[in-house]
Amino acid sequence: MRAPSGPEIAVGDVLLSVENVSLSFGGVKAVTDVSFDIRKGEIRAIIGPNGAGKTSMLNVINGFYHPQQGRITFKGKARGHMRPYDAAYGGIARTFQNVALFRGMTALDNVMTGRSLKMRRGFLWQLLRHGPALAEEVEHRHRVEEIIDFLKIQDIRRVPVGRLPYGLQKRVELGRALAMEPELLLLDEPMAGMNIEEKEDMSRFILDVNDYYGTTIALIEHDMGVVMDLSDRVVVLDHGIKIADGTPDDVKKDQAVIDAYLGVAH
Amino acid sequence: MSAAEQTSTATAPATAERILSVNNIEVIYDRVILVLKGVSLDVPRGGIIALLGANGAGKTTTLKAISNLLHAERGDVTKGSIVFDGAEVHDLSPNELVRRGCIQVMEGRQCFGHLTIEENLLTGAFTRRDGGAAIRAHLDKVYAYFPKLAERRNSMAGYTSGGEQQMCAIGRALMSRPKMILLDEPSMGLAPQIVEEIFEIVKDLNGKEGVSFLLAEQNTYMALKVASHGYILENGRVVMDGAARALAENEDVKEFYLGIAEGRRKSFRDAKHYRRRKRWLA
Amino acid sequence: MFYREAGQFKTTYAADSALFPILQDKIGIVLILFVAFILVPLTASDFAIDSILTPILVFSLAAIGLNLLTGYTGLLSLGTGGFMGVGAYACYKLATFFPGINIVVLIICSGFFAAAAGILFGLPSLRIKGFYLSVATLASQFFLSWCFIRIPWLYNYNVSASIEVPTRTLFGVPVTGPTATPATRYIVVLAIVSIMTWLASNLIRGRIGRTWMAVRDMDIAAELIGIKLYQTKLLAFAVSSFYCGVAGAMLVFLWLGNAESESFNINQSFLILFMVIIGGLGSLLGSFLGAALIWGLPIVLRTVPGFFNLSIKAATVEHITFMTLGALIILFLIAEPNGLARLWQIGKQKLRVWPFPY
Amino acid sequence: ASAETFIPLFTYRTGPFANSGTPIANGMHDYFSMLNARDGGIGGSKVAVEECETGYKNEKGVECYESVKGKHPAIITPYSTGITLALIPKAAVDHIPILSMAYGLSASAVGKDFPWIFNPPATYWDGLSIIFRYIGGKEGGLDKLKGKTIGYIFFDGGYGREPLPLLHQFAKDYGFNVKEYPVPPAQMQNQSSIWLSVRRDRPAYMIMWGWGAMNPTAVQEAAKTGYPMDHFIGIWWSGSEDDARPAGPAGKGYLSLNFNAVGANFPALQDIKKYVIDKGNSQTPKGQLGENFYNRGVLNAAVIAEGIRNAQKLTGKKDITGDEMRRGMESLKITAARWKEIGLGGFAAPMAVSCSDHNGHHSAYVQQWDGTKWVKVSDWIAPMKDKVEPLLDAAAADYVKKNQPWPKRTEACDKSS
Amino acid sequence: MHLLYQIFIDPFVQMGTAPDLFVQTLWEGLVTGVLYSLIALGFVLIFKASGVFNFAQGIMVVFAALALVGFYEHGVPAYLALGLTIVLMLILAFAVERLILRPLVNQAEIILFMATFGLTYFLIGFGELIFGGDPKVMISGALGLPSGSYQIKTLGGFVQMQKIDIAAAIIASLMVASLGIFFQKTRIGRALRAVADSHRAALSVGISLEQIWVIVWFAAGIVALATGIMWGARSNVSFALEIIALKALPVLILGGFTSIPGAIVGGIIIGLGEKIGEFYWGPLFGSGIEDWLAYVIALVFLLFRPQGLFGERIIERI
Ligand SMILES: Nc1ncnc2c1ncn2[C@@H]1O[C@H](COP(=O)(O)OP(=O)(O)OP(=O)(O)O)[C@@H](O)[C@H]1O
Ligand SMILES: Nc1ncnc2c1ncn2[C@@H]1O[C@H](COP(=O)(O)OP(=O)(O)OP(=O)(O)O)[C@@H](O)[C@H]1O
Ligand SMILES: [Mg+2]
Ligand SMILES: [Mg+2]
Repeated sequence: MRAPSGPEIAVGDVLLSVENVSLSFGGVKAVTDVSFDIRKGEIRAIIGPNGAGKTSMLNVINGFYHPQQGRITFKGKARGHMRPYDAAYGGIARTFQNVALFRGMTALDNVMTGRSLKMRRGFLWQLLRHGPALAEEVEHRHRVEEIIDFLKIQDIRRVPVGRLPYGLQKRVELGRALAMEPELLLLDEPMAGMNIEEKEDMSRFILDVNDYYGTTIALIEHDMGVVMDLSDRVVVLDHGIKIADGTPDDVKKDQAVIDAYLGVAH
Repeated sequence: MSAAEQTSTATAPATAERILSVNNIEVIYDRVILVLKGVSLDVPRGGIIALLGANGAGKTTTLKAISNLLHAERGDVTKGSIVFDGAEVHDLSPNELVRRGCIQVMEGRQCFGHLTIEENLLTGAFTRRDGGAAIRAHLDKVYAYFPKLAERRNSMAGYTSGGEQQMCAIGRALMSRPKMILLDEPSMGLAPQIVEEIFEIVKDLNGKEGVSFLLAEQNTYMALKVASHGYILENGRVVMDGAARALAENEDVKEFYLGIAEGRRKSFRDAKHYRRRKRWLA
Repeated sequence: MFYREAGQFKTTYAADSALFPILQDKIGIVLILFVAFILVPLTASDFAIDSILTPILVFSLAAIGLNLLTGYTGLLSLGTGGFMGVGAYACYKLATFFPGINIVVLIICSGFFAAAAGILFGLPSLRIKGFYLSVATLASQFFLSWCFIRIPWLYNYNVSASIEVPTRTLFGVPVTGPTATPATRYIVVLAIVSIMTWLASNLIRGRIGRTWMAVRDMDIAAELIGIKLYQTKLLAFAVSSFYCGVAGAMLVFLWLGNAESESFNINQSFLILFMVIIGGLGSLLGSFLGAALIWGLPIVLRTVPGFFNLSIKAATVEHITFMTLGALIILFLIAEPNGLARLWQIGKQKLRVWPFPY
Repeated sequence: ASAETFIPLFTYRTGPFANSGTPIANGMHDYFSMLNARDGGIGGSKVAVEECETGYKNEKGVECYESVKGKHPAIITPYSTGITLALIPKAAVDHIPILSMAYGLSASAVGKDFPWIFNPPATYWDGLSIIFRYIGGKEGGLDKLKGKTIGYIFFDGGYGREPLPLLHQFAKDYGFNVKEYPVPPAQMQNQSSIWLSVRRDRPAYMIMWGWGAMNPTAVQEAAKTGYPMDHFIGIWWSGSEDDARPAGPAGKGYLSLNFNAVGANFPALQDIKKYVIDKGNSQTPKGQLGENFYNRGVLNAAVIAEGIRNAQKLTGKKDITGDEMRRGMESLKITAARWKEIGLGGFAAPMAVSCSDHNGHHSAYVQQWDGTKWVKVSDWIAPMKDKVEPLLDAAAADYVKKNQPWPKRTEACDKSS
Repeated sequence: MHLLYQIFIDPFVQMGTAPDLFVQTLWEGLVTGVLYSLIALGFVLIFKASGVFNFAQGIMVVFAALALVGFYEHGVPAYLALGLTIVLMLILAFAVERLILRPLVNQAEIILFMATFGLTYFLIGFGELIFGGDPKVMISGALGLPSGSYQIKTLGGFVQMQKIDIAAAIIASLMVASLGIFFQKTRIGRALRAVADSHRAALSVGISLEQIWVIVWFAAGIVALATGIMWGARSNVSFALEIIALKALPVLILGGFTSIPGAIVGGIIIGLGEKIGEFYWGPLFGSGIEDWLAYVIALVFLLFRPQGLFGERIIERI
């Protein structure tokens, strides 16, 4: 899946950099002076205890929260104040910690919404649903069906997602994000509430997305096994402050990380 | 098939006094969706029982059937019986059930977002009649178990992080002085350290206060560590049960629920591609 | 057993997303249209057409309009009556200015005025949500009602402050005004409603419908996946008001033949809202069922005592009708909170698995 | 068919206006029942009365119309201006006469344009001119109003707006200022700011076109503000006992127009009591017989009955069609003697309706609330026909012009009986 | 230019030149506002406690007032009639809980809203069936409520205050104060707020929804009775009174659906704004702008505070 716009960035170069970002809500400091970068093509994990500010960090990256301080550079361009859909158009997609699917819609429709920003036909064509509008719909439906096949959720296409078990919901959500053909995919605890088997499946999907499509991935996860196995580099946050950044092995041995997060060796 | 039968006959907790027994229940949602197809399980007084199973197996449904929260979801127990503390509970309101000492901590936290942490905890004491002082004392005890909550006692629960909300939900249940807690996925979304902590607390409560637990978990490893006995649910049926130790040793359980193959943990990188899984049933 | 999609495979995505993918449904809809367009006008009494069918169709269209906004986009509106009024008064003025233009064209055009009003009063929706948003729509309701009486230009300075419908013809047959027969007016209404329902179903099956529903289900997530909230919401307001406006114009021109500001008051708004809720939020079929129930039930209830030759006082009948209607609404909600449309679906589901219970 | 005349009554005993609708409905119903019980109907034809509840809602009214129009009604009484307006175009097509007694579309008095609509005894414009005659009498000449302010508080709808053109014309003619106080439908019981404005503007007279709950609230608020009650005059729809009573003693002095007598001391009313109420065949609660709106209902029914009799006389048939009823109404003439004959002597002014004039522009009188009941305080006052008629003609012409193609009158006229 | 003068200068000149009228307007606004608050209070109670937007509050007002007068007309002494009416409202609360709320637990807000509409229809029919549709005169005298007015001569004119209005203001303030304390400080109050937040979670911690709902509906019934008495005393008791209840909507929205002080402050802002607007600026538009002014005032406030003045912050997290 190609980048929708902007300069080409080679694998290994910095895709997104976060510089000295601080964010607080009233008295609560969610993120304090955090800097790190994400390189193109890597799987970057963000870990930390609950309330460390991981989700807030993702929210900053895709424009839902506006940091009081700091700078975000994406694809070499520093961003000003922007709305979340700007980030989406720029090529950032994400999944959510507490599944944020459109509960009243079927799995298929949910994934199709991910294509909204790629669809062009105007209102009048939509009204008629013939000719170009239908052609476009079918074309995008093809792409979506590919994703559905990829994620092995063919048999639940027509089920309203509100009725799906949690694990499948997470998968549909991933599908929706993939449908946006993002350059950077932010995953907020994609494996929470899954058993090993399902985690293995999900890991496979993540690795495949990364391998086949070259999508850069930022991943929040509490399962250390998953984090250590999948990620190339790990940032550790605690109380909104970055306490470590490095390869999984480095991080695992870091005393500050063990104290704040891992507890007894796992 | 055979594995299931073997383990279940070998280690049924028949002798211990049961605080809860669920006999062959069937649950239907919306009058048409059959979800539980005959589930039976027992919880001995003072025991910790784990309820394991994949997504959508029906763990949550089982717990809700017990605590009578199904009605609120347009679900119905159409067959079987549930006996808590010696009495059939099918016709009791959730409120009465809590009064009798059976409380559920729901999956996905479910704190009252617009109430502060402390108010959340206090609502847990709704059914108690033993006076403000006792409740306050108990509140301090809960804070002692969860110091994090004490720090954020005056924040609106809606703004606290996932872990804090989970603690708040458990703490809130404790406030009702339960004999038995139905705990639905307590570890979901929590940092490893907190997961450890929470399971420690579960063990503590069980040991010191004699609270029984029925624990629906995905984190099989942790669940089997604290539980004495486990049930594995698949597709609305109990497919296997047995002593926790025995389950943890079972090869299938090891592979599918613990991620251990050939005696060691597999790397997630090596997970095979979408293998068709073997099932006990089907 | 009879109602099965088994064996009906779709080979293209276009066919798969067709309006009625199942053969039985296709046959059903053709039958319904045949009955509605041919049989009813030939056989039904004037009373049945003019007091039951036509109003139900008119209200169905308004309900569809509101459903697009409230059921599909999740924006609660209590201003339907006002938007219907805009359509009605716009149509009246258009008919005055352009007596030569076909009245059906004018009825459709009046929808654009309602749409403009909808966009204007929908602006606050960008900031305000939920029940709070309903106040903005309420403001529009009361403000528009006030305009309908305070701007005499709107009703051509009639002393009666009401608008009357001039006689207009279509292919030489009068379709509006007192000489138009109920059956003619009914057919015109039916045609407009059928076409507009089809268009609405196109919209909601495509990109636009999906973005609406996304906004309804979780607006934050929708924005994060690249949906522009303000465009989506305003479009919903516009389309919804367009439908309501056309319904309002039809209410006056093709049904009642006369209206005053009170015809578009807050009660009208509530009435339509209840049709939508009882019928089923987010369902076009539900809009029809809801309109049929809320409009038709009282009429049925009123005629019931007559069947049994009970001579109950008119007022008592009315009181009992009110009580029964209230009780039935509650009963329906308890039986199926998601509306008649959902009840219908469950029925179909049962039919599918028949003779087994699940 | 057996001799029977079908008369549907559109009534409203429910909804926010039920208080006014109920006594009217009772009066009409009881009068017909009395005729059936006492005389076996009208001219040997039994009256079949059927109430249709409208709740004062237009849609319901139209529904009622559709449900009765197939049963050959002799005449229809919509009892709502809105419903009347909706039915006017339909009536001509279906050949069903409509009696909108002193409400509805004033212009429908013009028989050449509205052959099917009757609105005796007077239009709203007549009513307004009568009020001014009364004021003129009190002031010693209308020119005394010069430079003064007249307040007009009205139900903000077609009904309340109708008198405005004439009011403004009067203002021009007599040199006074008009202050308008519209009361929106939802504000009927919330008038305090209006009466504050009244206190500020100090009008010499307050004229009211109110209905339903608006009336008692206005009377109470007027009393509260200390407005001189004997300078506060309501139209005939603002003069029920229920309108004045809630104000208690403070409402004393409030005036209103009326065109039917109040009280039960009429032979016909006593017959109603004897043949209907005492027999338990009526819904009328104790004490309502003789109240203003009850009597209005009786008057309405009596006019219909006379119309039917007239039609029977003209055609020599017992059962009459809508067409014949129209002819009966168009040559209706009830003299004072005839009123007396039917047991209603002095109950209403003599009434005549003609082919060209469907209204007659009859007199009304002013009544005053004495704290417990209405008391007649003026003679029958005739309207200023010269001022009203040109307005009527213009309004009718305007209506016809706006509703082109409006059918030309084809119905022939009978000679006045 | 002239228009600008009329809008920006003239009204203030008027306020200055006739200060007694200005004070009177303020007083009327205050009193109306307090009465609006009373209606809104009924809504807030139920909304806060159960998340139900109770469309039937308006008809409950009528129903309570009609019952009170109805009992009295049947020869029951006034205070006994009051007692009986309160019992009636309790019965209503039980019935509503048993027949409507319990089967609909955990349904979406809009469904419950719709159910209360069904209740409205039912009560209209039922009320008219037993009490009849004709208006009744409120028995304020028999209930010992004061009548007459104080006339204070000041500011070159006079300010008139109805005694009943003063009583209304006092009663309303007392009700608001006691309910406010009840909600914030007591066990039941906390439970009420929990229920509003999530039926599901409230059930799970053993809060008895049945009990809570009976309590709030009963409280709302009493508020409705008080409202009915006060509004009834101002004009009369009839089904038209129901329309007034709509005015509670802007009040609610302005004050915030869940805030008792909000209902009071919102009511007063709306009352004052509406009366001042109508009195001073209304004539510019041909008067009668009261009909929509309240909504516009609420809307303007909302644009700055989307959750109302006192509403709970809307939690936006993902
Ligand atoms: N919208 C908000 N308003 C107020 N406080 C907020 C908001 N969002 C986050 N916070 C606070 O910021 C802190 C960080 O929250 P965040 O959700 O980023 O944690 P997290 O690292 O994702 O934790 P978890 O692993 O539990 O999901 C928390 O203390 C939280 O209460
Ligand atoms: N309210 C409902 N209506 C219809 N079906 C439901 C409802 N709730 C759950 N289900 C269905 O019942 C089945 C069992 O769900 P349940 O939530 O009990 O599973 P679970 O074992 O708890 O899974 P998870 O690990 O995802 O929490 C699922 O297939 C689900 O789709
Ligand atoms: Mg998080
Ligand atoms: Mg679960």
